[in-house]
Amino acid sequence: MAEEKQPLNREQMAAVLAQNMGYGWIVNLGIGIPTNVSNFLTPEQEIVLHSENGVIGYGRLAGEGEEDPDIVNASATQSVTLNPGAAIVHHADSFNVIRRGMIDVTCLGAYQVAPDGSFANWKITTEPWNNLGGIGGAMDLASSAKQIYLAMDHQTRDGEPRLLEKCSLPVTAPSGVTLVVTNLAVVAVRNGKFILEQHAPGYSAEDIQAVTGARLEISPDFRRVSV
Amino acid sequence: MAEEKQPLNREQMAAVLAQNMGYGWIVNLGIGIPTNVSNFLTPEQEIVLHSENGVIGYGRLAGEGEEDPDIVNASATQSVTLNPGAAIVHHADSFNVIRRGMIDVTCLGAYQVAPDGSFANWKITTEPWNNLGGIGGAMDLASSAKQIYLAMDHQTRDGEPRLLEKCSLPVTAPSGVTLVVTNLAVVAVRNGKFILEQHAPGYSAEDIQAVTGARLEISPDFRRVSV
Amino acid sequence: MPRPRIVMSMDEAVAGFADNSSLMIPGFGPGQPTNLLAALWRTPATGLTTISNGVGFESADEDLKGLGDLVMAGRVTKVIAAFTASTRPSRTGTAEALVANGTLKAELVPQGTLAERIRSGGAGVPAFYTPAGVGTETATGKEHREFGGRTFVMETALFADYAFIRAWKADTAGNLVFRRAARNFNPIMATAARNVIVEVEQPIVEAGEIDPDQVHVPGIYVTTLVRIPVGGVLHINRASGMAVRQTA
Amino acid sequence: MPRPRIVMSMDEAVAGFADNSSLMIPGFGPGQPTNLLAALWRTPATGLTTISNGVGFESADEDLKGLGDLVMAGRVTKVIAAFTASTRPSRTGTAEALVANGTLKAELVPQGTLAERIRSGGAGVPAFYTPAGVGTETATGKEHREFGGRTFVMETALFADYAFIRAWKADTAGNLVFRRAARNFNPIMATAARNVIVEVEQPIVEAGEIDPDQVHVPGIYVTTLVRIPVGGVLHINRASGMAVRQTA
Repeated sequence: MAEEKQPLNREQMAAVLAQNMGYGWIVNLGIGIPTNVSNFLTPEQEIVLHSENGVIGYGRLAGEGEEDPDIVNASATQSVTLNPGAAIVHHADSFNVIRRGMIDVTCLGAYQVAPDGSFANWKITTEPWNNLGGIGGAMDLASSAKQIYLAMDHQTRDGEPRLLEKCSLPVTAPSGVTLVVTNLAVVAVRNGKFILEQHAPGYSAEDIQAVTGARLEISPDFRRVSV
Repeated sequence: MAEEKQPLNREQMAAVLAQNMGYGWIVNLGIGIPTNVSNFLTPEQEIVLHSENGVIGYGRLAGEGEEDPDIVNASATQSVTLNPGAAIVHHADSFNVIRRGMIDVTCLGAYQVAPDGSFANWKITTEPWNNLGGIGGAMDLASSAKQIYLAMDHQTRDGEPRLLEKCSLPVTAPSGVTLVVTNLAVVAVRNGKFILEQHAPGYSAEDIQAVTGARLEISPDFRRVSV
Repeated sequence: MPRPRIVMSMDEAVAGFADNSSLMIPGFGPGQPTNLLAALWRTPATGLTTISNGVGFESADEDLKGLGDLVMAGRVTKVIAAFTASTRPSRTGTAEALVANGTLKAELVPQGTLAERIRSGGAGVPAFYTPAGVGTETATGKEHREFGGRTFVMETALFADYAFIRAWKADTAGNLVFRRAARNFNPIMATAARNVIVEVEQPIVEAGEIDPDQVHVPGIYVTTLVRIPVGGVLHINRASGMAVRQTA
Repeated sequence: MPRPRIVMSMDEAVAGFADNSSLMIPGFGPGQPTNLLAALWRTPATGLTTISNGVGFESADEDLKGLGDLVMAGRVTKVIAAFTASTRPSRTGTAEALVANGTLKAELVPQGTLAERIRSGGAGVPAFYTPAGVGTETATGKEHREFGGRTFVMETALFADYAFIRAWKADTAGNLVFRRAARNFNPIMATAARNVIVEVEQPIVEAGEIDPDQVHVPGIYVTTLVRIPVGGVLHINRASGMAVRQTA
């Protein structure tokens, strides 16, 4: 009997991202689902979390009573804890870490992604360039991190696909995405293709392809997420 | 009866430089005679001494028993004291202070100077550009400080003039010198002219002009140095 | 420069702020010069060009009036920021309408480019190259250039008439120390403005009491120091949204 | 990157140093990685490109063998420095002869430009503009450009295979703290090399024992830590010219 369809929630998506971190990586977590990743990393992974605001080596979100008003992650509002060995630098030095290419992976939220590794996450209209939007550090991160992981809902609220043959919104970077974690699937982005690696409980490859705006190649290792 | 001719020694030249510092100036002292200036500044002048190596707010040369091996001036070997309120920055940040134009005056040694404010202090030959020499921070300082004061002997050891209509050695900067203190004279550099302001004890304007390779205009206020 | 002046109130610190000035405003969550901004709100200053991470929103609390309020009151001519508009449709409206009707100019800059442009302004470096934004709308019209087979865009330095700074500690020589993530844009903005006005959380100590090795901003950059007085805003409690105030 | 490895000897720290590597060497008086350089001297490494403030002179003391000795032994192919030759005619001869006969290349760089090129290498900035050297021989052949009516030259970033660093304190996460003017080029060179090997004056402490606000170089940049052992060189007594050694 087929398992009941159960999309991943935000914490589960963050947990999947955490599973895809290598030992000792330097990782930047963007606003949204990614900032939750810090709660799912294990000490054995020896991950160093880097934040745009210059906090290097932070840990999980601060619990009640643990909040220090001066220690926040990339959201600028979520309090986090510092791990032993943390260091603080100023904003320019923080982006030096990024621009030099030291970030092994940046995890970002996104509106759209395409098989060429391009993605869009800073502007919700296709109006001509009008200098309005919220870029934050996403473009710096996307242009210089070794990999880009995205966390996003598989479809818009209106049911439109977000995984597309080509982004229709202005892109944040023309390439670089290697992994997309959605509420329905885990999709690798390799050699100009979307490769469907994992599915949320109860979803078949056909279910996922039906709500995807680009062709999905099914991985030989296609399996249910384990979170 | 004429006073006996008495050229200024290095300490006296440093003292003259110190007299020409304005209240609250940020001052960089180069290797040689200039580093001695720190011993002649008064607390009332509220001068902040800046060194290329990132020491901001140092004081006089360290006396015996006062030397800290980690606190040196631009010579990289002379130990100096720190004034209350001193701060240390790294080498790039130190040159940011210079490049931004915050140095009110840089005091440098020199081989040659001309009335256009150009000077030479980094290379003793006119051989074609061969990438040999000792520039140190002089070019950065010369290009960005508000004023350049030079301290130098009036003549070479061979008796050749060092104040010339045009530098024959490769220049450190094509302009910017405003004051030249030599063992014989204090010469202002203004509007493309050398203006003879002060003389060492016993030296007449004619004596000084005779060993100078450019025309000296005599200041209406021409007088004996007071050090 | 002589030592910074030390004044006793925020209003005194911002007195004489000239119309049509440019102003750097640090802060990324913590590290915002909240009290100086509220004092600026109380002056008639207008025609501002601001440089900040984001533009922010309006506040009903007079003590928390900030950039969002100045923008909405039409006192800002141009914003240079990494967030010039909300990415959430539900919150759209802050500055967008003003930009649409031409009363506000916006310059949207990737955050790392923004930081490096500020740092360059403080470093006497007029321009530099960065890979950020290549292949996107933000690189539109910018000069592109290859180095080592990779494409970069040229970006130019930012320098302002004023910087408002929030420090944790300061001494009478103007040396500043920041705490944790409240550091963010503060050290670089403090080097990239002609007038650097600093609100300080802790009592201002005598020169010599801060270890020279631990200074984050040398005092030569600082024009004015003012300690946050009793009742002044230290930070915002994120749970309640209420101001946490200086008590002693 | 995982935490830096901590080794017990200088020889172990530099083991495997590859021929034809580029190497950053800090120091401006204090702050030189004396012990690592002496250990490098003991390896067969050759064909070096070095980046440092000056080239220095030879030393008779095996424990003080450094860049000057490597240069004179023909083990350096190129020096990039603000002092490539002595300005004193009486001391001419160190590297000049090697340059003259073509066995050594030299690149003479104004000191602030050198610092900024290193900092840019660590910042992922491939090139920038500076006013230093405009109108002099050092700007020969460089691209000139006007910004705001003033002329600047373009300079490119430096990045090396190795940096040898001298720190005052370090923790097991690799965080570094420097003391006074021994800081100089150390923090920027530590960000601008693939392999960052650090000799440390004080005992290496546990991660967490250095206040995050007082770290000068975040540990993520550091590859290898080695404490200066008993008998190792701490600094040179300037009066006697003798090495002052680690005693405990």
